[in-house]
Amino acid sequence: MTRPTTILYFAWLRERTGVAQEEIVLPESVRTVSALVDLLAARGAGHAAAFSNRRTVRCAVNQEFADPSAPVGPGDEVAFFPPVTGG
Amino acid sequence: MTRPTTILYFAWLRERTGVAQEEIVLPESVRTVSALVDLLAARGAGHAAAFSNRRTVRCAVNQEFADPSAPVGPGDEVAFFPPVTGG
Amino acid sequence: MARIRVQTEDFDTGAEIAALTAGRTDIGGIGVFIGTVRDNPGAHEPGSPAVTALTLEHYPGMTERAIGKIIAQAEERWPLLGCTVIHRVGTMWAGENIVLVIAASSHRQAALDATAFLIDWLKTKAPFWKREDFASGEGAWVEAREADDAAAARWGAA
Amino acid sequence: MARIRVQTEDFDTGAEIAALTAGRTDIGGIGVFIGTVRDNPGAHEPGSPAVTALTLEHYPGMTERAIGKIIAQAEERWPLLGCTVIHRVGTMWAGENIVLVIAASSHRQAALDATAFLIDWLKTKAPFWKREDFASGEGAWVEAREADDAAAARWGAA
Repeated sequence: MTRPTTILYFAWLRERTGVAQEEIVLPESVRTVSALVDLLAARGAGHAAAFSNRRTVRCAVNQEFADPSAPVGPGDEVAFFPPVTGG
Repeated sequence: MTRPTTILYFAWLRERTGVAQEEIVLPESVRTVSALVDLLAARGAGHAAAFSNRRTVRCAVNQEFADPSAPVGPGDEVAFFPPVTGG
Repeated sequence: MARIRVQTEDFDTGAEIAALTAGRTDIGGIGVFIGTVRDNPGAHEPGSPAVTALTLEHYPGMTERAIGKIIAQAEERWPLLGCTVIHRVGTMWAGENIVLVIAASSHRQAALDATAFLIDWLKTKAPFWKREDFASGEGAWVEAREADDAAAARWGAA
Repeated sequence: MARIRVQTEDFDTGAEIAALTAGRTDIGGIGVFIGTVRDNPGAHEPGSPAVTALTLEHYPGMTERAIGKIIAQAEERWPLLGCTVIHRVGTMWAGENIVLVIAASSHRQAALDATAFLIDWLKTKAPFWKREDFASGEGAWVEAREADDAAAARWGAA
């Protein structure tokens, strides 16, 4: 059985999707951050709104910043969030 | 009667001259820091040692940093000290 | 050597400096930066609403890793003798502390440069997000500032 | 707004920061620098003797004026909301505090830059002189460092 991928949302991505965390079993066609965003954006209106302007979305795979071309797979923790504004 | 000029020495200039403060009535020929140093250097062996390398001596007239060409006169407070090393 | 904390409660700057320097005689300079919540109408643009509080969200786990990597970078660049980063999360009111950075070195320039580097990089490379809570009861996520990216970029590539 | 003190007793950094920021909600960043007595054999050159204490002499009257002018320069350059400079005089042992600089502003860059400027200029434009007291019982006046002049010079002319 294929392990799920954990998806986390922060700040306004969490507010727009309406979820902080979800577990998804990736189809074999989804093996990059970019393809994962395509998949997630199709999950509903909230998700579509969250990813409507991808230039304002940042990603981390297994707690390291990741580009759209970065690989993702079963068992990974993938987080989506706005550009950081701490400090 | 002519007012004296107050001379102050700090750090190793005080140690070499052996005095922290002295009052001197300037002759009329002494009206610059440079001429004052000539006068003071002639006051004894300690003073001569203090002013033996003038490039390492800094001056303030009335509590403002002053160049060798700066004017001095009766009633002024003139201080001699090494380059500063606080902080 | 480095102390990293992410916490809701306030910090005591004096106590943190004392903890970093206690019993040491090799430190010559200590740089400190404290970021605080500013209630400043018009700070961003004329007529913008007054900020009464900030809510800081973060990514537990990644936050500590990211701060650890930023400190490791600072330690590669400067001969640091100690380093503390404390970042608060949750809701903070105007005037309250948000973040504390301390960097100690034998020389002042290293301490000051490392302090500036740490806060510049924290602002662009650590997963925190600020929401401004307005007096009206509304709120808005703070947008990243290009000036922050530029400040971080002047230190060169990661 | 600016607090200037020249004193023999130690200072309490946390209390000084609190005094500067109490009740204020316009401050966004606070820069702090603390200079301490370093007991570091070989810091200047291999084989140099260990420093056990420093004795700081100053020029009463001129010192406060000079610090006031340095702070006035900083206030012209950056929009500061508060500033504290405390410099100790007399004899201090290894590990003890020598000098405290605090600069507060609405933005971090101004606070950090002003802090660096203040300590760089204090080191070259305020009439303090350091004598190192060695473990052997001997002492020597510290010579001014060209690096300090260079650090001050990067801020431009007075």
